Amino acid sequence: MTDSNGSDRKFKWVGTRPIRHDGVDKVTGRAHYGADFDLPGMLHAHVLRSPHAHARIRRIDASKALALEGVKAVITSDDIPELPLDEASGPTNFSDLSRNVLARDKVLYHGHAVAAVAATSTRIAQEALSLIEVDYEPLPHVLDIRAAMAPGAPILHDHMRTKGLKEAPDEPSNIASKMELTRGDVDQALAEADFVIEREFETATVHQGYIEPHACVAQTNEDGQTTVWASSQGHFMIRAYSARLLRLDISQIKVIPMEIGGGFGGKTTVYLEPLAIVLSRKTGRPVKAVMTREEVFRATGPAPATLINVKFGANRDGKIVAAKCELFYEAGAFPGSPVAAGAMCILAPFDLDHFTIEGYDVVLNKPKTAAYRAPGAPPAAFAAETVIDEIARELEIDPLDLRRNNAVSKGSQAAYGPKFSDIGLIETLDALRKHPHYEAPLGENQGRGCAVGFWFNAGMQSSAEVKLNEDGTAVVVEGCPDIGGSRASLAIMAAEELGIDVYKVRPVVADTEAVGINDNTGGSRVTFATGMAVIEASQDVVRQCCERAANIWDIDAKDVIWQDGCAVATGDGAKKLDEEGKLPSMPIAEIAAGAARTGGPITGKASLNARGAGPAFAVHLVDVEVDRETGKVDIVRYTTVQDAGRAIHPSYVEGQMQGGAAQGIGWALNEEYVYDADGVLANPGFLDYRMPVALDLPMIDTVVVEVPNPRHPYGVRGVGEVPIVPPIPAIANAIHDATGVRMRKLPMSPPNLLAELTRAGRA
Amino acid sequence: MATVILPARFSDWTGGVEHVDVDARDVRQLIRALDERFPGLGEKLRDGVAIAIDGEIINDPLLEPVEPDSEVHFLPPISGG
Amino acid sequence: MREIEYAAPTTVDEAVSALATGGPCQPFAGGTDLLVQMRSRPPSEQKLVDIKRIPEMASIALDASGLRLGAATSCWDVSQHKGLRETYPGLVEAAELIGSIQIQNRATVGGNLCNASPAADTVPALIAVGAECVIAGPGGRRTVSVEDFVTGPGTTQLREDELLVELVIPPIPARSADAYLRFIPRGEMDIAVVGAGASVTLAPDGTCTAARIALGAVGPTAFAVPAAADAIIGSSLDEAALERAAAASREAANPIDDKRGTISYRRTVAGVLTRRAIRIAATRATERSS
Amino acid sequence: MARKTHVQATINGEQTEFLCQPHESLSEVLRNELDMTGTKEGCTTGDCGACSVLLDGRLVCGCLVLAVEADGSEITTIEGMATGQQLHPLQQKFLEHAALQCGICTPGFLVAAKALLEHNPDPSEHEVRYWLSGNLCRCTGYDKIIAAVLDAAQTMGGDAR
Repeated sequence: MTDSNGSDRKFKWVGTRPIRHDGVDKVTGRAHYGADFDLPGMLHAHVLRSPHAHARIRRIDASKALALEGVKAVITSDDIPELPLDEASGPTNFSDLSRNVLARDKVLYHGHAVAAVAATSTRIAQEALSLIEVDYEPLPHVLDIRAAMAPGAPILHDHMRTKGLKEAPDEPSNIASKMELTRGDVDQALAEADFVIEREFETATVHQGYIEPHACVAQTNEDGQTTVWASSQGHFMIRAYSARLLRLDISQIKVIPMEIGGGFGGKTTVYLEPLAIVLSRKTGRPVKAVMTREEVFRATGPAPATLINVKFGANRDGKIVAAKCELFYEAGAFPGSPVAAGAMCILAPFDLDHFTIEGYDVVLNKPKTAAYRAPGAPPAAFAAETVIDEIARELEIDPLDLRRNNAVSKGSQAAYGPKFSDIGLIETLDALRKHPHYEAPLGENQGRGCAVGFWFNAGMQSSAEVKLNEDGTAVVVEGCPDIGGSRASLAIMAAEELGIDVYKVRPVVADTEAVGINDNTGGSRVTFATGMAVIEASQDVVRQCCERAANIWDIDAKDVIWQDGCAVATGDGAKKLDEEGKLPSMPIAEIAAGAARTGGPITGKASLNARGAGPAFAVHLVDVEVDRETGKVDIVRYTTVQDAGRAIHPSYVEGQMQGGAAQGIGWALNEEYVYDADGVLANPGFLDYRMPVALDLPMIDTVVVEVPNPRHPYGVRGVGEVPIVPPIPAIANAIHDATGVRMRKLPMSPPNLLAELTRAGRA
Repeated sequence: MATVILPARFSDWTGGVEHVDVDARDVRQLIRALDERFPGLGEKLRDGVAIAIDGEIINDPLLEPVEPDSEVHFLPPISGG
Repeated sequence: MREIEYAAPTTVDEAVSALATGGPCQPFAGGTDLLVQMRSRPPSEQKLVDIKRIPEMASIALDASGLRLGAATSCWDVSQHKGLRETYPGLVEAAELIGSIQIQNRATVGGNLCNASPAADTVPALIAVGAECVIAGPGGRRTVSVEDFVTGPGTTQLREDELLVELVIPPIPARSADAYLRFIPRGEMDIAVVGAGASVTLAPDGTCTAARIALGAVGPTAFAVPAAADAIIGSSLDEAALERAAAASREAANPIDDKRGTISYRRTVAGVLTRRAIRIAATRATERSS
Repeated sequence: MARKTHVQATINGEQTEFLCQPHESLSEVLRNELDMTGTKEGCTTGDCGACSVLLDGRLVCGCLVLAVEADGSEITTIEGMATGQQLHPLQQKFLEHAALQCGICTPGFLVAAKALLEHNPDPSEHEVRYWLSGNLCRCTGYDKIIAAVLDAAQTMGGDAR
């Protein structure tokens, strides 16, 4: 693979907007999602969930349930292997995952899975749940992050000791780990700064809110071979996790990816699949498990509530000189909040010589958090970008100028360590400055705010095959579920390399046995990493085509190049063909048609661990209108500017920018988990977990900046994560502009904003 | 020799040393060399860390090449959404 | 296995006798509340008496004598009825604030009333226009005011063998109009955090001669606020009078803290919506008199 | 085994018969009995609109209609939107505008938008946003969906007026 990112290259398909190849299936209702699949003789599974936020399980008696006609099996944690507490690989602890899938000894949150039933109908399975008798010993619970860290707090895990402390503690704690990033001498730099601003921020637990509930079907044959049909962000992950949890060989499980109805990070782990597999093994029948919406809210990974303290020091000349940050993130019932990512992101946009960042991962009696779009970054940006806005006001500097003065660029050392290569922060700031929105007049009770967001983006493993058909059309086989148009982007890259029409390429998301390992669709990696694999596999096909042509022409392969889907003879080869009166060009269709007689099928393969993911920056601008009597905020205008490196399919890049902004707007204004005193989620549905509806949003303007990523053949950066990072601070800054009130607690809902307005005498 | 920047969280092993020059052709050799110099550190660096080599973040690397002039950082692993 | 029974009578008498057969039994109209509630509990035996096929209960009769609104009339039909929108705009506003288009096509005014949610949108609007409920039972029919019909959160005057048949609303006097406002955090799809219905009658000189104010979601049931009405009767609806009415509503509000709002927030907004609803109703009344 | 009720309905123009239990919703029966899984289920409480269908011309949530109620009714689902090989203009515009990402909400939006344009052939952006507020999309921020519906209204305008 070359380092040239094609900035000099003329593209035929890259940057065009073909209709996605899976589009017709999805507008006609033909596409099959997780719950759209049945098998003959299939049983239906439902999960019994804890009515307590924290309790010891004394006894489970399923005899009455098993006696109900139509009930075929009931399983508890006794039916799955108990894993050693320290069984982990990378950030995933499989003992915790096993105990999350089915509670063992203790339930750690309201909704924690306790048992599962397989029956001949969903109604019978649901009735059976009400017949399972569980003897609980309720324990004191803790729902607040401060309380969870306080001495004497109810301890969730007796074996847990805080990691990352200077000397290892011997007392159990709910603080799972502490991490730290430092540079320079922050205390001295703060002491020398012209002024210092210190603030505390709080954000609420929120959910990814994908519209498709988790769903799967599992079937196990008499020989122990299991097939799982599931919608997820990674069927290889489903396979690996299920095998690990159930102590099965990976070769015993095949996972067939269904279309996925949204994930945003929430479908990067397993909940139902291991249960369906065990039930299918127990009953010898196919088992389907589909969550209700209520279960999705109560028991799947939300994004953490957080508590963040930041202290910024700045000089009158507009230079930010030092920052001190403390981040406390709720992990939920098991360790593993995205606090490390939050800590690494919080100062990433700033060129800073002196800082300390501390991150704490805290467990409490809420569901185990899962990844949510740029995991950990939005709360961190809320804190940093709101204080930056305060500094700009204090200094009476334009907020974009202040950010530009302190912005990282190529060669800057990122707060999280390494030096940046080519990045587009300054370019995005300048693009927004030029946008008409930036100078547009504001109406009464309106205000304007902006904020910057950062995300690393990811590489990881991808595999792809490009198969040349007999007529010169092609099939792209890869293994990343298409969550937002990636089939189209990957087909575009294959078409670009092969030099054929994009509609002559069929992209296929293959099952775990039909293509090499692909890591999850997540981390904004598919177009980057899997795209890289598709490009390499296509180049492999091109190389083979050139060889075939050389053999047919009986000339030296080095004299054959690839142009617009044709092998073209050059140099001596071209001379020879000219003497023989032959055309020096051979189209791919001709090479494909003759393949059988020139060496057999032509298939290109690539499996790689993609390096060189390009960090993404975005800057958002929002106008709000505030009803000072009710505290209601309306979003009246929204503009997003983002460095995409290279937009392969601009429509879907814009779509990611708009969708991320909309999720950020919901997070900022109304979304929150509301718990009652018993630790029961009070709003486990779309009626009271208030995600934005069409009427809540304006059109969302997008400006795609392209600073090519030098480590991708086309210059691609990930685009999916970063758009959710700036909205919260941008809106908080706009509310301040409109009302003079600083919101430092989420959500900025009407009651919370009206309370602040009243306190400030501005209602 | 490659320059390794060691984060503060490893100071129990490094005694606060932040920059080390290491002669290594890949990550495995680099971690071995660090473990010889700071006994016990190797184990901490082997599992569940990400490494940035010249600004490129790689999760859980082993044989990733390290250039003589490379700058190497150890980071917490990052999961994407 | 616990099963559901379904019956779809075509006359009120059939429906009433179906209800009288005993056992757990529920009139079933739009189902937008009932089906959701049933699914939130473990399966149970239940008889559903679908009343949407009873012509008398799904009809709108509007004339000089006022409005007779079938209890099973969908909110959508209410919102699309031209005469209704001209005559009782506040009632129509309440009906078309309920849920989405999908919900409005199923949800009924009678169902909204019988579900007896403290936050039901149509109830304050119905109280504001002085609506009465016609109830059919084995012993014949009786009439109660909407205000008295709802007795608490989820409870009404209806006995197990009774059925709400229709709502009777008196004609709107000259130079009178109504309005309904609710507050929700989103633009659509939420349950009222506060609801306020108002109807006013103006003298030719613009003086307010009669008024009814009703609040929702700030007490166990929706209720009228006579003090708020008294505060504007006799006034020219000047700011001072409106503020007195708002204060009366804040005073009368008796809300709870829950996932949808706090006590103090609901009190404040009850005042805000009272003022705004009166203004809208007054503007409409003026337009009518001109 | 539970008793089943016999129901006759016209679904996408075809006389259809099915057996169902009284507790089953219309969307359950469409999906499980009739294999018409284009009607999606995101919440079964009427809040997401993914199961939107037309019942006797009215836009409803299939999850809040009992299948037994459908006896004698006319039902239109996403499967009935295209005619033969010809996509409905709304479907075509959704593709051209990239108005879907994951696509799970798309059938519901299309059915709801069809009902809108039959009720109001020339809606304003606000009217489209109001009408479609019963359909949740978490991927797109609605922008491209609204644009697609407005564009479809334009192209259909000829026939509509």
